[in-house]
Amino acid sequence: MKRGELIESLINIVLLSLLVGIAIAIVCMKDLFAVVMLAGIYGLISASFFVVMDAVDVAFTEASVGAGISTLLMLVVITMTGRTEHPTRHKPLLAIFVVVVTGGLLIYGTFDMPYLGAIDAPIHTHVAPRYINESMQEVGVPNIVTAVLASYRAFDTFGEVVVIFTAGIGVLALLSVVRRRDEDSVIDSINDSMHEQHLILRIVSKMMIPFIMLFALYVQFHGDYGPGGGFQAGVIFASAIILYVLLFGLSTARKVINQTLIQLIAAFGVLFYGCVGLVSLLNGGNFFDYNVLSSDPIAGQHLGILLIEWGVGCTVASVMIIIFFNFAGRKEFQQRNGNLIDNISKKNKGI
Amino acid sequence: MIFDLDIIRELISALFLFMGSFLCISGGVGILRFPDFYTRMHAVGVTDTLAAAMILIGLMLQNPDGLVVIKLSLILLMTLFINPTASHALAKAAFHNGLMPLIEKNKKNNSLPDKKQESEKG
Amino acid sequence: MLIAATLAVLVVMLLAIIRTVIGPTLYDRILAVNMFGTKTILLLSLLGFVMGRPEFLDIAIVYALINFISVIAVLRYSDSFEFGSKTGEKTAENRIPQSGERLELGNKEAE
Amino acid sequence: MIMGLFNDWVVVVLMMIGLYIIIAHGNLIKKIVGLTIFQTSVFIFYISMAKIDGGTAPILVDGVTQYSNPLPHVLILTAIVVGIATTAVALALIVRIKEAYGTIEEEEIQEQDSQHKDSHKLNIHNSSEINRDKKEC
Repeated sequence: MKRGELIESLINIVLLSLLVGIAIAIVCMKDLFAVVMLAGIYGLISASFFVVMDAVDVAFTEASVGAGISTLLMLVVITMTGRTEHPTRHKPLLAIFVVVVTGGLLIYGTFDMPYLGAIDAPIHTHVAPRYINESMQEVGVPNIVTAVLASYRAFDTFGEVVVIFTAGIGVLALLSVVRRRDEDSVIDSINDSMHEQHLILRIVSKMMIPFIMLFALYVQFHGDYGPGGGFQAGVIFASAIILYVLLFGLSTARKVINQTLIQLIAAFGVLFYGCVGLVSLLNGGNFFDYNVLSSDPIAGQHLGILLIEWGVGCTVASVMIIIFFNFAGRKEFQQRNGNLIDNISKKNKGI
Repeated sequence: MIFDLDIIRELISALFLFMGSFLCISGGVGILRFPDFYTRMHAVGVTDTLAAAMILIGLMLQNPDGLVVIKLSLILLMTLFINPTASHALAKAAFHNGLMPLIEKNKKNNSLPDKKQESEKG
Repeated sequence: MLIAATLAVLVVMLLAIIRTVIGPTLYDRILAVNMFGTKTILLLSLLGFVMGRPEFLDIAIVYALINFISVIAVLRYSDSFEFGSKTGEKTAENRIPQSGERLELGNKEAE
Repeated sequence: MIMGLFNDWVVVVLMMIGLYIIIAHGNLIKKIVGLTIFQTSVFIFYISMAKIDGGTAPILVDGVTQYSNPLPHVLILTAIVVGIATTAVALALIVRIKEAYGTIEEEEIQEQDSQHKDSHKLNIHNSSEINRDKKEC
């Protein structure tokens, strides 16, 4: 046991040092492509760190979000905005001063912190023991994180889902492009060059896409018993569709996936989540009190968690799809109207 | 008898893990030391397929429970599918975009920009 | 042996990071990131056994899938980068301009 | 003590690196990466607090009594997904800034703003709106 802990702390130190090293490398690099690649690696390492710290659910989320979607979005954006960073003209002395002073104060503050892994730290004394000891009787779900997320703190999670939905609307408002039917053929010719080249890639990916979707459903429904849940499943499902878009082009994907339907599903997920709370209210319980959903409280809890995880999964998946479609669509729009935008920016620069 | 089998299993597992780690490290040194992209890709090929397979098989032997072995073999299957495909696509994209392998014959081609400058000067 | 394998994987991760940082070409970076992803899958599988709860291999499966998607995404979008024109990198010997137009585009971006 | 507080120190260092990128670098994409680093340092802080010596992941199994604290895990799990959603909005704003100004360097944007003050009243109105959005984000 002692030896295992030693190894754990060694891995902990190595991973954290790698994180610091990568962060410093990100500061120094001017090539934004390399910065984005390093940010992807940063996400991977922090996810491994979360596994060492026993936070498997968090690692699951970080794996799909930090390493996958976020790298992807940044990459799409730097293809639109240019790849190199211009050097700043003023000296960063003031910034260094601010950072060093703040960091020094924060490090001075850490000396009062409880040590890593201390069992008597204040955080472990209030509500956590109840979650760990009682959740099996009260909620009946082995994964305590899911129990807390979907049952004890369901209202909080509802707020998070609304935030994600709002972000989807924001991206839609900022980037959506009005498309005309006759433009699709032009777009096809832009996209085809990539697809012709990678026959093997296309065939292997075709085999992978159903598997990824199946795995997303497994994560969705297995979230009560292992790491997983609606958030992770939504992101994984969205990444399957993103893979399809990457390989077969945006216009083909638009024929397969109806954009209006996806937007409706995003709204439907939030509504569905809220309605579960309303139904429990109408049945005589509190908002998101699942005990009253069924005659047996435990069965009610199971039903409630299942339903709201569906709502979360729907919203997260469709918002991620909306975000990616809009970024890729904007890029396509810029490619088509490249001259126009060039002219505008030249005019701005010239005057 | 069962005890003996367990020891043999452990030994084989340790052997697989050792081979895997060795190949991992050699591939890692390769990606750092090799001179150009295509040779580095060769080093990565070793770590991504054979070393990964060795380590995963070693882990399967560590814990011959049903679900764990199934998940490990799923990972193994996916590594064997995905990594060669990704490497293939990567090499193809690199070649299409004009990255030349570092061989003697291509040295002349590679110094094209310099030549242009020289001719401009002349 | 498990611990030795974990340490070996960590060392290789370090080497891959160094390759990502020093580049020199775009494809070297993608290659190193891809390799890093595979090493992370191995590390996660190993960690499950080192820490005594090997049932969390789902995370490694997710990694395998996401890694594939991100490599394809990088390939798809790196096509639109101008090749080779980078700041302060010693890629001169590996660089070959594909066509005049591409080079011109790169210059425009650099301005 | 070094072992006990190492995680906290790394959190402080990462947080300050993120802060430095946000303050000192003018490129908006770089600023977003800096924000991500800052964000991740907070995640690491929370997750480190949840760890208990000898505890395992908070998924109940027979024969284990010591589990890590599940509450920070819940908070951070949702924070990660919300983080990517807000990052997406920030990136969308950057794309629009690039379209409006032709650059994503902070200094050049401010320069253009000051130059346009007299001639393009309408234009400056729009761009200041974009700038305000960026700051709020």
